[in-house]
Amino acid sequence: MKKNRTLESAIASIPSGAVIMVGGFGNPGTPFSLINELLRQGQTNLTLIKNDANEASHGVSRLIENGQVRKLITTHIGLNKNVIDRFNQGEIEVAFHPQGILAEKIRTAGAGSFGFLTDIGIHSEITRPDDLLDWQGKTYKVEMALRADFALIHAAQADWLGNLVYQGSAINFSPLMAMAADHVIVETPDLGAPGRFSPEQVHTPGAFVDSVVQLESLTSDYGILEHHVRR
Amino acid sequence: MKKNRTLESAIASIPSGAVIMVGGFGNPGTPFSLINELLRQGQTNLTLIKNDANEASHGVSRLIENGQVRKLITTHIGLNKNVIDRFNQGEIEVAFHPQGILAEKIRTAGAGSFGFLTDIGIHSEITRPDDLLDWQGKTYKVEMALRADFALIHAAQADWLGNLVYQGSAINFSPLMAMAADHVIVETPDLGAPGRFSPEQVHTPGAFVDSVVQLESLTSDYGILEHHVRR
Amino acid sequence: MSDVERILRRAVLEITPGSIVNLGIGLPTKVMHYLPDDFDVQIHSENGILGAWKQAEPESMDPFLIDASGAYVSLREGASLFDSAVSFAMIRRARVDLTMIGAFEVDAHGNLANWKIPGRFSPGIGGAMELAQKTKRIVVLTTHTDKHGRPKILETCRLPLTAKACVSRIISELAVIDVTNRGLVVREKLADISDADLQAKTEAALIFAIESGEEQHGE
Amino acid sequence: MSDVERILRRAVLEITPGSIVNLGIGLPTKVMHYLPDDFDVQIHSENGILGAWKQAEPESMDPFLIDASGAYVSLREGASLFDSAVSFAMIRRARVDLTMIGAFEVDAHGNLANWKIPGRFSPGIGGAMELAQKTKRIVVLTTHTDKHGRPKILETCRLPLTAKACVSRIISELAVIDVTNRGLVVREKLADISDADLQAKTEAALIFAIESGEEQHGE
Repeated sequence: MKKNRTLESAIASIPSGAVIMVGGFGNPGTPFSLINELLRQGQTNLTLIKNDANEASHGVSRLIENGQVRKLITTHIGLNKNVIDRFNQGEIEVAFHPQGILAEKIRTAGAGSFGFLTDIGIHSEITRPDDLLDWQGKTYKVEMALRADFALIHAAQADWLGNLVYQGSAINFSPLMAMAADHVIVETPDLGAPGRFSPEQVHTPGAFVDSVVQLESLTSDYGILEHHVRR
Repeated sequence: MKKNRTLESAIASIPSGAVIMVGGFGNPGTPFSLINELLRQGQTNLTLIKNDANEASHGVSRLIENGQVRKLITTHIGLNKNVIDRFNQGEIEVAFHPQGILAEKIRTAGAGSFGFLTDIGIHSEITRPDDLLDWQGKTYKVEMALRADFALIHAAQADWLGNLVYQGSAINFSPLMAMAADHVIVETPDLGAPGRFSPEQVHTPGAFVDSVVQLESLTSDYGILEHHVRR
Repeated sequence: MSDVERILRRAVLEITPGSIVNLGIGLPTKVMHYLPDDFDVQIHSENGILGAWKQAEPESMDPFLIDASGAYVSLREGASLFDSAVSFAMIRRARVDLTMIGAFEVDAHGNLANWKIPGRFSPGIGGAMELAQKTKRIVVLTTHTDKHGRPKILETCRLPLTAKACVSRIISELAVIDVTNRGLVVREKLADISDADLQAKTEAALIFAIESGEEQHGE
Repeated sequence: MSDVERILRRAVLEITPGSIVNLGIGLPTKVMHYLPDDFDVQIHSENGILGAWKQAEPESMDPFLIDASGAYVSLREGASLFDSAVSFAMIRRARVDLTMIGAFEVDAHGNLANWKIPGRFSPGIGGAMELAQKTKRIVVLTTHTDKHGRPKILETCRLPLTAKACVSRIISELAVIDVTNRGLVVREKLADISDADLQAKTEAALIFAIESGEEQHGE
């Protein structure tokens, strides 16, 4: 069954108020074209789940700057002054998690489980007494699973069945989010017929993917960022 | 740092009484050569964790038939009359888990977590009242992480750093076990220099692997089993 | 046509084109061989395959590629292979559309027992519990009675359950029966068995609602 | 030699050949550029890289390959790329041998504070908490005092902690200090600073135990 969709129709399936996971760590893996279409269509009151807020005026930062985002669930927004300012001014709610805990909360939902027991941060201020569980003689922190209505994913390559292959450091949260969201929308510059991948080398099996959008080209966001070049 | 070891020295690091995870689902992924060396060296009182007990007189079934195994943690032993008999005669302790729960218990240990919340089997006889947790208004079953001292893994290909690539349906539990055991021993018929794999296509990163044994050839167990050929 | 063949041929009609289907050990795995070669379906096998397909000829059989029953399989174009955690994530996240599964007992509430006969047969749970509990649609393939002629379709299961209220439909060699809020509803039956005879072979009460024009079972 | 350069050159000596090392954002990421090109080490970056290496020339830079600080990196032979769950599994399972990390404050108990200054700086936690809590060995790279000249090596941290009792060693531009059960032990110091002057720049009490023949810091 072909999962090909147009950019417009794929994003039009997202209502205002949706909870949306967005792949990517910094630029690599950020689905800039899907995000830009969401900006154009203007859905509001969104909850976004993403490792970071991208750089100012790029990616999800544009959605936040445009007032479309109610809440951001993330690990670190230190590289983005625009989002830090909006957070400090109380214009957006931000929930922070340790990076591996955010990954694991998403992965737990993706595995169809409801929570997990950890000791990360158990002696830090991020842990409240309500989070603690005494179980079989030991104390754990309970971290609950984090699901979403939609996931927006960038893949280097895909096929019509939704099988995905990622590239470089662009894997990061994407395979986890593809498992954890009810409706998974993928952008890729390279969409082909089933049979193009070695079956062992598929990163995300098509079963987890609902819509695949073929891009004519990558956005300019995927150029080299001069301030990350060492001099 | 080269992780190459001889078959004999790699297995000699395992003491009697060890808890050992063994990769493989049926034949594919079963590390027959490592198992046969464990049979030869004769360590006893072992706890094995494996999806199944292999077929009678093959793989881990040989260790069980030879009296080296105290306990088997598994999902299904229905294809192995020898092990069923030993279980029924009380000569070996067997703990059964639903297959995906066994995988997830191992994966939870591999992720450095301690347990997870599920609803699988919550209304069945495999769940005791002690397993249930009321948390934030809902009832879950707590499944605890399952770790091991050693994991025995078969990889189709490896490099000296311990990067592994699996083949066919031989992936199954192996990447999970490689993360969950303190000392991971790999057999492979195809060991080469670092740089042979595309970095995105490594299934198990070398960080999780301690010893790699190059096989001169696969054991005869890896021939086609006539009773699984459709007529 | 044997009873088994009749069940398998009817089972094929349950598969929606484009869907993802898991075929349980026993009768269900045999359904694959009744599918047309170009049928648009992805067979999921819980040992880590999406896109399993019919066994190749012996000379090109891959010893590293089996399904969950141990049988050698091949792969379709677009297949993917993955670890057991991902495989069961797919199941628990309900990305498998349909599971066909065998039964020791199935009952009027859709309860399924297929993993244990206390004191006689307890080889383990395998993947059945998660498939039964989490797949969107469960269709049981079973002979209508056991080898002693005793009903397998009961008012209430007596064996330990695999999962509660999970079964949508039962296909036997005699009938196609839906589990509904009203009870078990017979949708199709063999032309040469009477309602009374079918009820006599079934412990649970049956509601007969065979629509005219609907495909008759066993044709 | 600048203070920063002195810290980085000393930091290189902490890396055992054959080990897996994570370099935190800030000072630590710069350590990579002081490593000999043939040095046997695998650099872990928590965004999913084992085997990250020095940035390529602009013409061959890969826009899809950055480290956790956002800087473009290259890969060594034998590198692997993986998702964030696997990356942090590697950390929590203590498969990372050494983490070099920056600090706002570090104290005599090995406590580390480097993620939040309430009311002034709270950009999030990133990967620091798990790295600090779970890596086998944590070495803090920090200037000895802040830009106002106030000590950063304290008796007890005042800022919210990243992790408790996690630091093994502190490397500043003035000294190399070990966290021990007895307290902070100075192993190396600049030849031209007196014990009293070093203590004056440090809030925590220092124990001086510089072994003769041991490499002097800053050479």
